[in-house]
Amino acid sequence: MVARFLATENLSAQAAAWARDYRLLAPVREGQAVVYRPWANNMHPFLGRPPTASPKEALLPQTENLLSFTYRKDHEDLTRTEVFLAEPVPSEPTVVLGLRPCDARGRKLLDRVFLERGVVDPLYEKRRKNTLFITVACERMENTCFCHWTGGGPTSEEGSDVLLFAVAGGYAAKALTGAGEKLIAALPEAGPAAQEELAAKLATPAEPGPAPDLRQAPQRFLEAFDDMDFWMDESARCLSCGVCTYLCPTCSCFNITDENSGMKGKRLRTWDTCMSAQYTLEGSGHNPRVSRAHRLRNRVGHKFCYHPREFPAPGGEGAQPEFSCTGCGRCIKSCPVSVDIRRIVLDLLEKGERP
Amino acid sequence: MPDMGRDFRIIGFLCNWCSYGGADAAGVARFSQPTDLRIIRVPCSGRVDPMFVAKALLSGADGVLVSGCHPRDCHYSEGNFYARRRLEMLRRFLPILGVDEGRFEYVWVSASEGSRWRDMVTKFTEKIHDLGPMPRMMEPARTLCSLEGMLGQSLAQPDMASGAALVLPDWDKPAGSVLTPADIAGMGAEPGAKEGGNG
Amino acid sequence: MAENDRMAELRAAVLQELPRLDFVLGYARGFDPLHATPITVRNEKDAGRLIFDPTCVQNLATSLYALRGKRIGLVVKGCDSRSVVELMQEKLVDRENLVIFGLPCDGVLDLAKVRTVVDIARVRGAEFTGGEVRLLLPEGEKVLPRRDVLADKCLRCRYPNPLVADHMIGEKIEPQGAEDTYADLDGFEKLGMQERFDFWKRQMSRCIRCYACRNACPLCVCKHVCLADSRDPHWLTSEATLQEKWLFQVMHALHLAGRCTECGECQRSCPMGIPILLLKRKMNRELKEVFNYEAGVDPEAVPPLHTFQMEEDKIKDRGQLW
Amino acid sequence: MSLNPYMPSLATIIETFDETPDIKTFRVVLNDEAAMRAFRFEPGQVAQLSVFGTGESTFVICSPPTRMDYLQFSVMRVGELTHRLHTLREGDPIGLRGPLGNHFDHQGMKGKDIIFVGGGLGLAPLRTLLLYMLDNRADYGAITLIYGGRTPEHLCFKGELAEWAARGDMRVELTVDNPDKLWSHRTGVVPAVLTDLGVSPQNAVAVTCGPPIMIRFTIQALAKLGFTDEQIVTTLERRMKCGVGLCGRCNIGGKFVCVDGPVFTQAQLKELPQEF
Repeated sequence: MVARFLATENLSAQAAAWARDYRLLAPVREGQAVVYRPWANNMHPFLGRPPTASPKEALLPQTENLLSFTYRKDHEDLTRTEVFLAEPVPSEPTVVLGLRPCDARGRKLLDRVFLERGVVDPLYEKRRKNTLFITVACERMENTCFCHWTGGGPTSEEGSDVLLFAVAGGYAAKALTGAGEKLIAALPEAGPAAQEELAAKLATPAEPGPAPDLRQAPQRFLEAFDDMDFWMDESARCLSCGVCTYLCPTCSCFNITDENSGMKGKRLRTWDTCMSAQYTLEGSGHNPRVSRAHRLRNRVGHKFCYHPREFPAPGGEGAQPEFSCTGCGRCIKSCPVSVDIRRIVLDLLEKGERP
Repeated sequence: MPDMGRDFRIIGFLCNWCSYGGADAAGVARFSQPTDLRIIRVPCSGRVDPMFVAKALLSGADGVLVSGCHPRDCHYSEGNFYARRRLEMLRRFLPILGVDEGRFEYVWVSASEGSRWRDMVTKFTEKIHDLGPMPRMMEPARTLCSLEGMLGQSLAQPDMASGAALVLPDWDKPAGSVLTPADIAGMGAEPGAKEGGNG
Repeated sequence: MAENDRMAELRAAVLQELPRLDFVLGYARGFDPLHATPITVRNEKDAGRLIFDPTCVQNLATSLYALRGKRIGLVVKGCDSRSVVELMQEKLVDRENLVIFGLPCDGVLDLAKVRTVVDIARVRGAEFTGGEVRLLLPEGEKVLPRRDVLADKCLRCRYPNPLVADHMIGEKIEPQGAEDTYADLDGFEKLGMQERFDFWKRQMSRCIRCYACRNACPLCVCKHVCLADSRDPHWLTSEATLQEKWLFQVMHALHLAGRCTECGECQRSCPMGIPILLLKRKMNRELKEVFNYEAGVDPEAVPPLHTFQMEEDKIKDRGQLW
Repeated sequence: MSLNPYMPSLATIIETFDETPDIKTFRVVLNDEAAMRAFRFEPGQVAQLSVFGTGESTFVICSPPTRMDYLQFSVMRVGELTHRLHTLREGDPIGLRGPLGNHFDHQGMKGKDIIFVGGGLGLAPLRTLLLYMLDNRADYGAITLIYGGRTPEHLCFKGELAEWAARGDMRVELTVDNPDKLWSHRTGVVPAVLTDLGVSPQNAVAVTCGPPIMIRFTIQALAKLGFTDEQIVTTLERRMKCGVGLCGRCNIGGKFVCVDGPVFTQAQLKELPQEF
């Protein structure tokens, strides 16, 4: 497959070209944040840093309509009503630009939930088929990055349609899927210099450094499950806000609520966070996860124990399991109180080794 | 009464004991009044949570008028004294949101002041007509606002606020290069961000 | 060395109080030299991890209300102590169950500002001396003038010394800031109404409704029974629209009227960098003007919206104005 | 029918009546007659009932699959949706999504003695299995129902309790914590009755449902009587939204109560992280 070349000065023009055929979500700088925005004229896509939020929004919008309903009064007997339901409109084809390899891997983990585990979610499925990822390979690791702990890497190809590598004057674009190839078909082939630089980059990828052996993590988690003092200490700083879960590329929990005005309304699906006490609060007032400690435990457990125990390790028996975490580090970087999920996992491992 | 064209949406929160009676008196006296006002009766002006006003203004009202008993006449002795403090702070707060403080007013009208009520409603309605429709969050932005140099440094967005030089580990530019506010302006709606600054 | 002495003093004081307490909330080093993270100190080993420097940005008083009923110790800076005072004013904290370790503070970092000059992910070490912040980067040392990277609230700080403390650790500091000039507000208010409205529209469009602003607020004591989550009354819908996001910020500011001590945790915690403290500063400025009141300074003071005067000095009768 | 798993079928309430001061029973049919005829479920499965504009909540289908004139639900008034549901009357439209979740292993229970132990509204999931067994009476051994409530007024399905007691082919033991003057049955908590009766674990299965505290003590009492963990079956409750294992909240460890449950044996529960 030939690498194509996208010159930095052509980035906006190329983005505009994509935006003609697709809904293009491109990262732009706004203050301290880098956010995905639907394409608008004069926009400057910013590929210099990982976006603040993951591109999950493209596949699983923060709120979406599951159905609409309308009540109609019976004119014969005004105390009687009839209800009519309507299905949501299908999604439009979308291209997401400027995500990172860790984010692209998140797509696989979302697939596990919405396509593979049991019931197929048709809304997600449609969006999933309709969405292409143009990923930027990472040149270096930030100090919150740990993609290599969970089976990824700064140039991991998993989940992407096109992978961009920074080279002199722009990007070498490598198509990874047929759809990705079509996306970059109009770009010129990369020149010899760019080809060479790309080859060099692929030959000696950014070295992420050593990663701890996490094979015991699921087991260690279960061993520590009932040690509430441990979880209390790990979670004492937690504010129970939704930063970690909302920015996460793999967190997929949602709430379903009805919103109505007058005789019409919608049933909405909205991102939810397991860090909130209301997440598991039952009508009776009983709450199985009553404290921050319980809730943080669930988040760590889901990512590093429940998910890996449900799905086979990609490397076969005895290999490192698949975690429901891509190591993007957003939950660490944006946490107001610097809760570090890496530290919690390491504490679990250390705790397990103590006699 | 002057013809003010189409109706705007004005919400009135009226206390049960004085102002609702005042409005009723105006009606019984068959005073001619503007028809923009929708009245919601509350037990006391002290019942009016400033959030009632904020929610009304942000959800489709063009103006909100609160009216209660005159100070010292409150049916519950003190309700309107508390209301006065809260509503005054709300009035002073609204402009930071980009909501003209004229869109909200609180007055005292007793049950016998039918003609005073008529005057209040007429004047307030005229004021809202002068201000025009309330801007809406759901509409696209109307202004192109240059953020550069306009805000103090304190908005935790020094790059945006002061146009200060921003050195980023950025592949879009050679290492150590300077990003201008134009790079940062980001959203398509902000081409107004000026070049340069002190960068 | 003086710094080491101060930490020794803090640890000694913490260890002395620990037997009577469930734990002490303090700061430890976070995942990098520019981040601190709150810890629960239960024993001598934990106490050894305590730090105090300009990276200790969090306001630990935020946890106080949730920990009500426990006997805890709390490490506070001057600004944090105002939150404690305000909680005392509102009788939301049991002072007798609380041991306060007060540390005079000459300012904390605003990482947003540091980020504009260096890539903080590459900082390998940090030292804070006098007027300088020395950052160790792979390519060498970078020295920044301290004032350039301090949080704005520190530049105008008038309460560097905790207002309540059972143990005052270290020398008291002369306040740096003069009276708050609200230059930022003045700057913002040069905009017309429509421009201001549009400014917020753009800012709020980044909001992800994570409610970090609310949960980081030491005075937002309702937390998970917040009106924002309530279905009855149904103030906010679950739609992620500007309307709902914005109404929440208005609600937050209104519910903090006369209570906010401007610790700035709401804005600092926002992952999307939305300048929401501006709203609270506006309210505080007006409160100061009308009631000459500042929240969280005097434990005995009655918050202005909890009381009234028959004749208000600075509130004109609106009915007479037009 | 829609392939969208979130899309409820439209249904109509055909009958409602009060069980206790805060529990109401609803009989529901799908508007689409063909869909109603084709509706298949197993005892113990649940369904989501929608009141459009208020929301959706999960309830066990407490009528048995052997009696398909309607689907029956008994609902306690506790939260937003159940309050709204209690205001509905015959003829009102609702939405129904189901059947969802797993079910009682009635095949595996064939030929065995069955002990039902219920408290309060916990009788609802037991009722569907009990009626199924009564409709296939020859397949099962002795059937015992031990049922309790706070007061006689708080017992559900009162009319049926009398009917079942009058049948010759099952035993019914009723108990309340606070009897009134007319009460002629036992007084005391359900686990104590269980111990009193000295129920034999020999070739038996105990199926229990009720308030969490009752379940806990019932399981202890059953264990003392010699029941193994595999012989004790219970159902769990969790806050649920999607009902199809996607929305996340009803997990206990890696299991989702909405798809892997609500029916679990005590042996299965012991395998899970203890988070109830």
